[in-house]
Formats: sequence, structure tokens, C-alpha cells
Amino acid sequence: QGMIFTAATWGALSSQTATAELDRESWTKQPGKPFSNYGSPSDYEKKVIRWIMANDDAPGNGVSWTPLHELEGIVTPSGLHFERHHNGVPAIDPERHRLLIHGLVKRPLTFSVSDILQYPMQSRLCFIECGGNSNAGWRSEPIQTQVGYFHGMASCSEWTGVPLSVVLQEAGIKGRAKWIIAEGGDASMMNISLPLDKALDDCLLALYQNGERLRAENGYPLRLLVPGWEGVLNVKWLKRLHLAAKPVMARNETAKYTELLPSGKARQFSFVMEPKSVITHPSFGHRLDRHGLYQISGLAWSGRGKIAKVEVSADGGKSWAEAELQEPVLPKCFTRFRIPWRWQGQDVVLKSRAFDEAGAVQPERAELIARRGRHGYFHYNAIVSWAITEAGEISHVYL
Amino acid sequence: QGMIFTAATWGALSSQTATAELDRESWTKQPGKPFSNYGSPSDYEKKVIRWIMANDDAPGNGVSWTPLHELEGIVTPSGLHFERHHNGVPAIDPERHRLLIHGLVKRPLTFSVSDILQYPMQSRLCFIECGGNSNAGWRSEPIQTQVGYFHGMASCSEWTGVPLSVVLQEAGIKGRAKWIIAEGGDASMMNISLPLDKALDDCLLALYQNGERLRAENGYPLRLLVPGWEGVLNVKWLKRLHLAAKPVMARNETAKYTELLPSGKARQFSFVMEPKSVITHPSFGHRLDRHGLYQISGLAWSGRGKIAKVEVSADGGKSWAEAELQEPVLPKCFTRFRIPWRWQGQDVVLKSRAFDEAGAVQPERAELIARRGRHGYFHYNAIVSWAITEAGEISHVYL
Amino acid sequence: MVVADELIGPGLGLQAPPEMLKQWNRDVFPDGTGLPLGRGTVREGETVYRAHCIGCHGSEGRGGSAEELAGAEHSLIDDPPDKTIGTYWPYATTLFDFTRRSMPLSNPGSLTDDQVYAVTAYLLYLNRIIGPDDEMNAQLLPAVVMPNQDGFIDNYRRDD
Amino acid sequence: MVVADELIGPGLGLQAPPEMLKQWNRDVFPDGTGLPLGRGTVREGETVYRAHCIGCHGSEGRGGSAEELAGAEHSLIDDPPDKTIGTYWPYATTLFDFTRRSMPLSNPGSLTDDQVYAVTAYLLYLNRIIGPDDEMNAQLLPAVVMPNQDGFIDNYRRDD
Ligand code: HEC
Ligand code: HEC
Ligand SMILES: [Ca+2]
Ligand SMILES: [Ca+2]
Ligand SMILES: [Ca+2]
Ligand SMILES: [Ca+2]
Ligand SMILES: [Ca+2]
Ligand SMILES: [Ca+2]
Ligand SMILES: [Co+2]
Ligand SMILES: [Co+2]
Repeated sequence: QGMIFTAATWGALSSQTATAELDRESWTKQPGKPFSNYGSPSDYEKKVIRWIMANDDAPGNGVSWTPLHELEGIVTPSGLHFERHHNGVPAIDPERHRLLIHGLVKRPLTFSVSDILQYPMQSRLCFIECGGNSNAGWRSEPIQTQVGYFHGMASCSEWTGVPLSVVLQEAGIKGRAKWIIAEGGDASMMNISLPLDKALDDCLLALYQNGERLRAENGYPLRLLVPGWEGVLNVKWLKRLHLAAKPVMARNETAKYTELLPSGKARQFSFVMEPKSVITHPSFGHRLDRHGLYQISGLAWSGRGKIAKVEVSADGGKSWAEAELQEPVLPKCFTRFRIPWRWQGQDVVLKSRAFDEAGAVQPERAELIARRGRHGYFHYNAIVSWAITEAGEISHVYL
Repeated sequence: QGMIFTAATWGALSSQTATAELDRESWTKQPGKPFSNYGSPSDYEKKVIRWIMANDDAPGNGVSWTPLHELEGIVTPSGLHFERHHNGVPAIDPERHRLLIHGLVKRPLTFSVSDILQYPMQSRLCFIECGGNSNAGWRSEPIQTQVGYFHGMASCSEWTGVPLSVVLQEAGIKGRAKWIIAEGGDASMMNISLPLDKALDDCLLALYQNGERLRAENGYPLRLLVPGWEGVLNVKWLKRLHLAAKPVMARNETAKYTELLPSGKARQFSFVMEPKSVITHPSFGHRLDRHGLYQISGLAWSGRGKIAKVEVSADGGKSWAEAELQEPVLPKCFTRFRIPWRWQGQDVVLKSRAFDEAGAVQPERAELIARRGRHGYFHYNAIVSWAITEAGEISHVYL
Repeated sequence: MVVADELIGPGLGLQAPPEMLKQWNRDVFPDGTGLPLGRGTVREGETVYRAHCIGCHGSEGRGGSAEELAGAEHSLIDDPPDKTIGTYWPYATTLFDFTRRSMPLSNPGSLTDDQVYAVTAYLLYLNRIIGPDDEMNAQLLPAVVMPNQDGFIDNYRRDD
Repeated sequence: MVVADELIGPGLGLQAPPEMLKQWNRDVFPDGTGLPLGRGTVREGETVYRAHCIGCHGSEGRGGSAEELAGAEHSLIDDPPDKTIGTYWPYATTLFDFTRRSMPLSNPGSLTDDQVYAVTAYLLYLNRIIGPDDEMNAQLLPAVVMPNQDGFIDNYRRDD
């Protein structure tokens, strides 16, 4: 028993491979780094990234995923908010950007960004989820990848902006208007149709994300926030709102973001993101290296309102226990659930299922496929199952 | 009336100086930037920074301020969370870091960071405010500076970590223990005494900040979170918890973070951050360039619990109106308040005052000074007054 | 619907001038609303396609680094189904709307309206919807009946 | 107080070895608990001060880039008050605790315990609390009565 303790003496089972110091560690013996005007994550957390899946010939076309398996709580740091771009991130000069409201309005109007910043604002914590999130679930073999690279086209931020109803009132809505075609000011100038009743209900012209102005990749200087509805409607770099009697039938509401059913017909205007939950800890890529007490932790959300309940099963769905929901539980917002669990080294299958306040329940995969077939691509929200072997290895399974 | 519209045609009063394009703007004609593994703010928002006030001869000694005047909502992005360092930001290798719990415990224990990550966690949105925040308010002349550089030693994040009570239970608290001396693992190895009852009530060993692991400048890999109590207790880079019968009487609980009263006696162990509010929009540095409707927006918080009410005055305190509180209103958390206000170009003085659920009220400056004198330095929480001239210029005044 | 007379905002919006409304409004509806003047033939479209599209979408729209635009070999009820413009898209106007605003991806907005009509015609031809000698313009395009026109169920009005 | 018998956590803490407890515990309490062996005189302290402290705290502790450590000219009830170690600090042990853990700022942890005793003695001397021939050690330091020892009101137990 000397002056230096190695792992064998007081290192823990799996992680304490390094020798622990009795003397002051090097970083306590010299001044640390100075202050910074804007911080970034620890150098030791460089592996925590958005994972990029883009088109080699079109590097601005694709997605990058939020690493949900590395995160805790409900806020997604803006640097890790998922991205979906059709043609890259535009570098928009906010002084030159304008929002145009026209079509079935009494007064077609333009607004500069500094104008909109003077309007009354609201904030809400709210998730945005791509309609294509979790689509690997439709595959016939369960994908083996970290939670974030499977379900991480969903992120949650505090958004602040101007209620869309305020600027629409100023323009004066004509009676025949039933839809709003929103258009983005990026190189793809993406357009999509949003029902007017939703626009007037709870949509925001979002200017701030997690306290600061929007990140470029999340729509700077202005984006549409459509709480609880699929990501593609939350038009980034918002440039134009066209009030119309009918939807425009844009490429992204016909060719894409529609779900082909086994009948050959396709669901269109499938806006609401249905309840979903996933256990993030433990999950694929983690490994249980000891027996004993664990905290199962995960995320649940629903586009219909608040999460009412999350149940967790440790026996592949035979029995379920209600998890604790971390306060605050907010509508259309990530909700963190947690439940203690004792692992004695047995084979187990962990599952979670979400219930929302509107009465919707996250389905088993077989149920979802019975309803939708396997070629709908969008709106996959089935229960996720993690199998854990006696060795503590975790894989994704279909049950 | 040609193809190009200048400010005179459809530019707004103050901001639309640039000519607006009829053609597609340059950024809509070429692919934008590719995806990024970790994002950062827009290049057009580079002015939104933590403002650094450090010692030239000791660049790691000082503070940097959250620019509250640039932010909205309640979350502070981690890159802008205020900093207070005594000797810089250590670059701690998480594999080599250990937490030691000792003193009046049955079993002195050490934990690696990866051990602590396996403990049951909780999350909460919660402010941290330095006891020295807003101290310019003690000066005889009102400081003329942006809100963030006056009140921005306060920030608000979602923190996730392990309840301190869980690891203390494991160590086994001896009956005589009444205090915990916490020590940081930076070059200043700052120590401070925390009452054990608070430690068992709601303190966390925080591991995550706004979803991701702590930033280095906020204590990576482990910090103490002491909800509602002054910042210095929220020991960063937490290395040691020493259970004791009495406080250690460290430099930062005697020479500093005590408030000298006019009597010559000083308040010690003044832990709770009393209710405070400040109007962030409009405020010093902004300018009103038009008459009409504005939204007054600001932040309120209290270390005693939830904000119960915020009142705003536009006549220097003669009359008050209740502001709307943005949901969710959470205990010991920033609360955003907002109220509409019509400005017709008259001279006005805006004020806000916070009431908390424990019954505490933010005092007028004269009241605070009557109680504390002008040399306490810490715990300044008086009402802030902004005078607006007919020209729309805003200054900080004492009334 | 908002009916209040008094503004709930500060009223900073400026009247949008007619030229702006005309130039900015790029939306093309199934009934042809929004289509500009101009025309283009399948043959002209083939030239446009070879110059501006083939690099990503491949010869005859069979796909490349970007997705296929034609060439379905079987139907929507096969497993897997074969979704292309010809088998899946409900409206031909969508092709004009999308191409004009977003394509070619490397140089969006660079085609003339005639070129967009032409390449639209060519893609409809490749999908066996119109003939090799046809052309497209503001009258003909909305009149095209797409095979999958009735293939969609409005899920917003009847939530499942 | 936690009294439950069954652990609420996974119980991963490891017994801390005695050497670690000894080496890591740097806390020095007013009653002297935590003070190490060793000693140092005012005169030795002056040498330490000139070598390691004067650059920031100035000659005789009158302040420089870092704050003054001595030299109060008036009292705590003057306006403005004059707060220094001599007029404000309640315990001499704090000086040892802080200096050993945090100073010199440019090279913390570099002094021997003897050097810390010595510079503590020197600072107490500069503040007119001990004489020029005095020394400090684990017995003498906690016995020093600081002028402002009774200057503090416990605000936690009596909240205002
Ligand atoms: C540099 C590569 C590139 C070029 C050149 C290009 N495209 Fe594309 N195209 C893409 C990509 C990538 C997408 C998918 C866009 C998205 O995800 O929004 C696409 C999508 C499309 C679609 C929608 C397909 C669907 O099923 O939804 C059509 C139609 C299309 N392109 C037509 C054209 C035409 C016509 C041209 C030439 C005038 C062209 N493209 C040139 C890359 C390209
Ligand atoms: C490189 C500059 C530097 C050197 C060298 C230095 N100090 Fe300091 N000292 C500081 C700074 C800066 C502070 C304020 C620290 C803080 O804010 O936590 C300080 C604070 C102190 C304090 C607390 C003062 C108070 O009123 O709270 C004492 C006591 C002190 N130093 C003693 C020493 C001694 C003894 C030495 C030499 C052995 C020394 N210092 C060397 C920069 C220095
Ligand atoms: Ca371990
Ligand atoms: Ca303006
Ligand atoms: Ca095919
Ligand atoms: Ca296809
Ligand atoms: Ca002095
Ligand atoms: Ca001083
Ligand atoms: Co959908
Ligand atoms: Co205090």
C-alpha cells in the first residue's frame, strides 16, 4: 500500500483504469484557460456530435442527427439540434431578408426582421421532429445503431417568437382563405401548405432558440414553428406566407412526406407527430458492466399535447410499470421519464410506451405495420425494444 | 416605381435601409453551407457575447457576463452562461477526476465520474446567480451599461445530475455533521461551507447542462448545483465533500461573499438569492425609434421558489400593472414576464418588481440601502428604473 | 379567424408593392394558378435535361447521386412498391413548381420559364404520360391527368 | 437526515484509502483542525512574500494587480470602509487555508507548509496582529485573535 492507488485498490469495476493522484492534479497547479466570449463543449466530449448523412454530390442535401444517447434532460443544445436541409444552410443577411404575407389577405404586407423583433412574443419549450424520423424501423431487420442515429431527427428547444396570428390579423385574412403556403429563403426555396386553423392556433414566427437568436441551420433569421406537427412544416429561413383556398400540392406534400399504404393509396397531410418514446439509457452502444441498480431513462413526446404516462417493461412487454415523469411536463415537448431497475445479469428485453393526454398510445411495431404496411417511410412511432444479454450487451430487436 | 424598391418605397421606419431584392437573393441561387457536427451562432450575431472583465495580470481571475439584453425566453445558451473563475478554467481529464466524500461519514468514499453517471438522476431548470451580481447598483451614480453587463452574472439552464442525498446516504452521515465543505478541482481549489440540510433538500451533483455534459467553464466534469442559493456555493469541478460539524470559514465565506453593514458588522452565510427582476426590452442600449405599441419583456427570479407576480410601472412607480408570466413558471428559475405598452413619445420611467411565492418582494433601491448601507457589495436586488426621453433614448436612473 | 378591429401588434408591416407580389410569388397550384407565360417541348426538354440534370438524376431519369425521376417497373402495391413521378405524383404542376424553385440543385433559379416547361414536358414523357412530340405551357400543364391523381387520402380531415 | 437502510443508489463508491484522506483534505478550521506540521517566522515570511507575492499584491501588501492584503487606514464604519485582513477577516486560519490552496495564483500548491506558515505570519505582522519576531505553527495560528472576530452575523439562522 504505497502513495499511489491503482485501479486494483480503489478503482471501480469498469472505468477506473487510470491511476488516481494523491498529489494535486496537474490542472490544479497552474492557472486554467482564460474567459471566452462564447463557449464550446469540453475537449473531452468531442465525440458528442450530430452525425451527418448527406448526399456526396450535394453536401447540403441530407440530415444530421441529434445524439440522444449522449444527452440527458429535455433541452437539446442548439449546436446539436438535428438538421434537415434540402440544399444547404444559407448565409442570410438579416438586413436584406423580408417576410411577405400575401394572397387571400386584405393588405399584402412585408416585414423586415427588425420589424418583427418589435412584435409581442411568446416562448415555449417544444420539440421538432422530422416526419422521416425513426424510419429505419420499417426495415425488415432491426437497425443496430445508437438511439440518436435512429430517433435523433427530433430535438427540443425553447423557442421564442411572434404568434403568427398577430401578423395575419394585421394583413387581414379573407374569408376564403383556408391554407397558408409557407416558403423558405434557402436555395431550395422549399414551399409547403399549412392549414390556416393551425396557423391561428399556436404557430410562431420564431426568432430565438434556447435564449439566443436562431442558429443559421435552424432558420436564421426567421422560421415557422408549428408545435407538434411534422418538421417539414416548420419552414426555416421563412420568406413568404401565401394565403390560399387550397393547398399548393408542393413536392414535399405529395411526392414526399406522404405515406403509401398497402392499398396503394397514400396518407397525405399527416401532420401530427403521434406519441413516441424511447429508452436512451441503457440503449444500443452502451454496455452493462455490473449487476445491481440502474436508472432507466428516456424521452417521450407527442404532437397532440402532454405526455400523460410512460410505461416501461423489462420482460419484453409481458408486464409494465409506470415511469416517473420529470417535471415540467409540457405539451408538445420532450418529457424525460425515469424508473429504477435492478439487473441481476439475466437476459431481458426493455421497452417503453408513451400515452398522451389526447388518449393516443404508442403502438407495438406489429400493430403499426398492420395498419400502415412497411413502405410508408414517414411517421414511424412504434415501441422500441432493447435486448440485453447476460454479458450486458445491448441490441435492438423486434418483438 | 421601377423593379427595385428602396427604403423610401417599402422600407420601414428605422431598419429597412438596405434595398430589398425582387430577384432571388444571392443565397437562394447557390447551395448553402454543408451540415456541421456541432453548430455555432450565425455570423451575423457575433456581437452577442459574454463580456469579459478579468485581471490583466491574472487572465483567469474575473467574470464574464451573460448578455441578457440580447436574449429572450428563459434558457441561457451554455456558450453564454456567465463565468466566475478564481484562477481560470481547468482542462480536467474526466478519467482522472475523483470525487471524495469524507469527514463525519461512516464510510469515506471515492467516485469516478463514470460511476456517478450510473446513479439515478433528476433534471431541473434553474438559475445560478453570483452573489456579486448587479453590484454596480451600490454605486452613487447609476451605471450606464447594457442589462447583461449589470445583471448578467445570472444565467438559467436545465441541469441534470444525481441528488446529493443519494451519495451522502451511501457514505452514511454521522449525527454530528451539520455542514459540508465543498472543494473544487481547479487551480484555486476553492472551498466553501454548505449547510447539510440544504444539501439533503435539493442539491444535485450536476453532470449535464442544457442536455449535454457540462461545459468546462461551468464545472466539467462535475459541479455542485445549489438551487436558488448564491453562485459561489455551486462549486465547479467538484472534487471533495467534507462533512463537518462547523463551517470551515474559508476566504470566500468570510473575506468575500459577506455583506458589511453600516453598523460595522457583516452578514455571513447570506445564501438565498432574493427576488429580482429587470426589464430587458426595452433597456439601456436600445432606442425607441417610433411611437406605438411595444412589448415590455423582462426576467424575474427568486431563490425562495416560484415567482408569484411581476408588476411593471411606466410612471416611475406611481402606478403598477401586473405583467403576464410566461409558462412554465418554475421554482428557483428564470421567469419571463411580458406586458404590452403604448408609447406616445412622452418622458417615462419604466420599472419592474418581483414578488415570490414565499412572500418576499423586490425592494426599491432606497429601501435596500436603508437596510444594508452602500458597502455590502453582494446581494443587490433593488428595482431597476429605465428613463426614456422623448427622443426614445434610454438611461438607467435611480428614483 | 381573427376579426378584432384594433391591431394586436404594432402594425409595422408595409404595403407590398405589386411588382414584388408578382416576382416573389412562385407557387403553382394544380389548377394552373401561378404558371407563367412560356412553353417548351419534350425535345427541347431533353436538351435541357442533358445539360443540367443528367449529372445527378442519370440518363433518362433512371437515378444517379440524386433520385430516379422515371422508370417505374412495377406498381405501388408491389412489395417493394415503385414510386416515381409516373406512378406516384398526383399533379403535373408540382413538377413545374419544384423544378423552377429548387432545380438544378447546383444552380437553382438559373433556368428560364421556357426551359422549365420543356424539362417538365420531358420528364412527363419519360414517365409515359405525354408523347414525344408534345409540349407544355400554362394551359396544357394543369390539364395533364396524372396516373396517381386519386391516390391520396386527406389525413388531416380524417385523422387515423 | 437519511436513515434508510437500503441504498437508494447503485453503491459504486469505493472505500477511500487513509493516505488519500490525509493528502486530499486541505481544509483548515478556525480551531486549527487540518493544520499540518511545520512553522515559519515573520522574517522568513517576508522572504517568501518578496519572492512569490509582491508582484501582484505589492510592497507590504498594499495592493497591485491583485488586492491589498494590509494597510487599512481607517475602519469598517467609515465611508467608504477599509476592509483588509486586519480589519475584516475573522480567523487567521483562513489565511493559511486560502494561501496553501490558491496562492501564489501563478503557481498554486508550490509552497511548502513552512513557507505558508511563514507568509501567513508575515501578513499577520503587516496587519499589526503579531510582532516582527513572532512565528506561526499549528498551535499558535488558531490562537491568534483577529480584531474583527466578532464582526459577523449568521444570516442563515436568522434570515432578514
Ligand atoms: C447537383 C445535383 C442535381 C442536379 C444537377 C439536379 N438535381 Fe434534381 N435533385 C437533386 C437532389 C439531391 C434532389 C432531392 C432534393 C431534396 O431532398 O429536397 C433532387 C430532386 C429532384 C426532384 C424531386 C424528386 C422526387 O421524387 O421528389 C425533381 C423532380 C428533380 N430533382 C428534377 C431535376 C431537374 C429537372 C433538374 C435539371 C433541370 C435537376 N433535378 C438537376 C439533385 C440534383
Ligand atoms: C499572479 C498574481 C498573484 C500572485 C503571484 C499572488 N497572488 Fe494572491 N491573489 C491574486 C488574485 C488575483 C487574488 C484574488 C483571487 C480571487 O478572486 O479568488 C488574490 C487573492 C489573495 C488573497 C485573498 C485576499 C482577499 O482579501 O480575499 C490572499 C490572502 C493572497 N492572495 C495571498 C497571496 C500570497 C501570500 C501570495 C504569495 C505566496 C500571493 N497571494 C501571490 C493574485 C496573486
Ligand atoms: Ca465504474
Ligand atoms: Ca423598423
Ligand atoms: Ca424503380
Ligand atoms: Ca423514388
Ligand atoms: Ca486601504
Ligand atoms: Ca480589500
Ligand atoms: Co406527415
Ligand atoms: Co451571500
